[in-house]
Amino acid sequence: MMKFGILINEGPYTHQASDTAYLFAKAAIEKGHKVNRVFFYHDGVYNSSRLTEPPQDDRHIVNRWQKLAKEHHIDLVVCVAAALRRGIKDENLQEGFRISGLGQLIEAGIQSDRLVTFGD
Amino acid sequence: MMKFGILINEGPYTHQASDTAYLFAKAAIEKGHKVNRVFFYHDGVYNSSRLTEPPQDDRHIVNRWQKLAKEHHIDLVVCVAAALRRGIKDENLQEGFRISGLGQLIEAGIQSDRLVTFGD
Amino acid sequence: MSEATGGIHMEEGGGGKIKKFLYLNRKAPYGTIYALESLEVVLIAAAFDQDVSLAFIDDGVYQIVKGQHTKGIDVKNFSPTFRALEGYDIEKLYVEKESMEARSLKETDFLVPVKVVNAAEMADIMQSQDVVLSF
Amino acid sequence: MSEATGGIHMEEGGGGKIKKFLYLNRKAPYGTIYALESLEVVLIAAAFDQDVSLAFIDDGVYQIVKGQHTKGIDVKNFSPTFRALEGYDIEKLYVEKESMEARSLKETDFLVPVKVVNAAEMADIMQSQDVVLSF
Amino acid sequence: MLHTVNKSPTERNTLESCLKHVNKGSVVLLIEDGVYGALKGTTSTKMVEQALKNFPIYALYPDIEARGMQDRVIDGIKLVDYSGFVELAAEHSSVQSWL
Amino acid sequence: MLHTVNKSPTERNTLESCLKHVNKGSVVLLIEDGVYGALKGTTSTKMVEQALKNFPIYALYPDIEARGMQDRVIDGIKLVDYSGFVELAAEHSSVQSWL
Repeated sequence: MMKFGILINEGPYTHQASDTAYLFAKAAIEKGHKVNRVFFYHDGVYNSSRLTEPPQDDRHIVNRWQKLAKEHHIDLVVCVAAALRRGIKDENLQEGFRISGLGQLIEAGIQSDRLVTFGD
Repeated sequence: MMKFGILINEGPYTHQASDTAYLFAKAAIEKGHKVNRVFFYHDGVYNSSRLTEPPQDDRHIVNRWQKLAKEHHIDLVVCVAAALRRGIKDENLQEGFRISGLGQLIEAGIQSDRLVTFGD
Repeated sequence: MSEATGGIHMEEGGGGKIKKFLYLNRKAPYGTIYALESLEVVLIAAAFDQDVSLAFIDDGVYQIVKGQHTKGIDVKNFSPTFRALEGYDIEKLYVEKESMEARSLKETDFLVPVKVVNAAEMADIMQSQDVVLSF
Repeated sequence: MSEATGGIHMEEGGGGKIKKFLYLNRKAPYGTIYALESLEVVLIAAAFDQDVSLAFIDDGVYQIVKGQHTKGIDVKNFSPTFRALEGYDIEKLYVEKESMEARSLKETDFLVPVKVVNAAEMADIMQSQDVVLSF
Repeated sequence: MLHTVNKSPTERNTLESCLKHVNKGSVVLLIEDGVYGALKGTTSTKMVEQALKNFPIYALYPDIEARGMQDRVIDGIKLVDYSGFVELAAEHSSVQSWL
Repeated sequence: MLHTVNKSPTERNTLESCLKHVNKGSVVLLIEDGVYGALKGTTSTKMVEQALKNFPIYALYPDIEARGMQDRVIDGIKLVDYSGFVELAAEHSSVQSWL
């Protein structure tokens, strides 16, 4: 059993990064590994917006992270500095995500067996 | 005197696109041209979030568009389809922007003398 | 893939003048959303009576390749939509020969009928447009 | 460029084990924000007692070039911050020789003292890390 | 270590740069648009075939299938699914994403 | 027509592709990270100098200055500010952005 930390640098839908990260995390959990934290940085912070409303026949990237995190106790952390300059605040943050500092990313690097980055 | 339409495909801060578009629009107006519409597509829709809060020593990209538009009667249009899947709605839309359909982009192409695209 | 034209009056929008619009596609599908959202624009553009062309160069040629199956990445497969363009009277699809050759792609690999042109011809097509939209 | 570490307890975060962190920079400054936000991570990282290195390869070498004046584009010039790294005890800055040569850059063009290494040495540096963060 | 590449080699220099930095014992995994680097008959094929002599290269099959490239993969490139991606990440001591 | 390029030629194929599609009477303007294409002594310099024989190439000076490249511009590349960018856009019948 391994502990994986995940860093996501891009927003949902625009880049495949968040999709790949999600399918990686799901596969890791199915294999008996643990995903302890997903850290959202750069445009990655947009993955946490509760106002996201994709077309009905499309995947809901935000809610899918929320559900996976709830079921498997994943800590979903949104970088406060990146979020502020991009208009993500508690006001539009989806439940299940939390806003915190970059220290949480370094901590994920220290405490995980592997830190895997997904971006552009 | 020329009428310029502008298309912005990327979000604020992450890519320089919105900065360049703004400085282009400002220069065009200073030279006596008209900017009739700025259309925000793809991640460009994030330029309209009223929750945006950059560091104090940084430019405020959203409010800067709002101000320029107000002073020079520029129509700031945010694509509804792109906005919905990225969590931009009336709820977090900055005053001075409006959400509408892609037809407004085609219309800008028809009615402007030049349509200039800024993106990634 | 359906959306109102934004409530504008077509007559007013068209204003009588027909312009040549080129939609330039240089990016591969799925890694980014540009290809899909570009196609959304093209479908809306069909409602306006303008002269519409699509150009596929560089990695953009990958957008119209047959046999795309996106179930495994859980992303919507939008490639069949290219087949719908004909029904919207959008029939000028130009693909650059040099871009195809660099990727070993043949005309039979594409989902839709296209016109294959070389780089010099593509430059002429670009030059003759009133509006070029690139994503 | 200042931010809390997110309220975690350093002792707990460190947990006694020192890991080797590499911050890999491959992108030019200003066209995108990655260079600036990468530097923000590095400054926070300094507060944790880990073994920190920075690598500049490909267009990333442009980040640390002297003489950046950003007034004309109305974007914050963050390059002086590289000079502050020494004060945070971050002194291992590796720049790849091949990337410099492809751009006619010399060591004297850089804002800060760096160690120039070739691609093979850079590969060894990458290989020896516990965590590689790329932006 | 595991190197991942997610960019098309006909658009960016990412794959080329990655391949110059792979040491013995390391492997490369092509994902997202990076899977275009796994194809036969392209302008980057020769570079990739040369690299294959020195270290293993994998490609994420769901990404290949999404792009309709399933019949074009270079012989010798190993195909994996997300579960295989996780295994590669677990087997190697670190993961470097070439963004 | 006016072609704009905003990508570094040492990262992407954008400039190379653009230069192959410029007709007589058209011009190229390098902006944002595209200004790295205006520099002397890089791996793309020769390609740009060759292109300069066939059509004018401009570069946006504020972007060059931001990147500290003011002393490295190829002779023959014309420097403009945002006002000059507007003029180029107005002078030519259309603008094509190479994204």
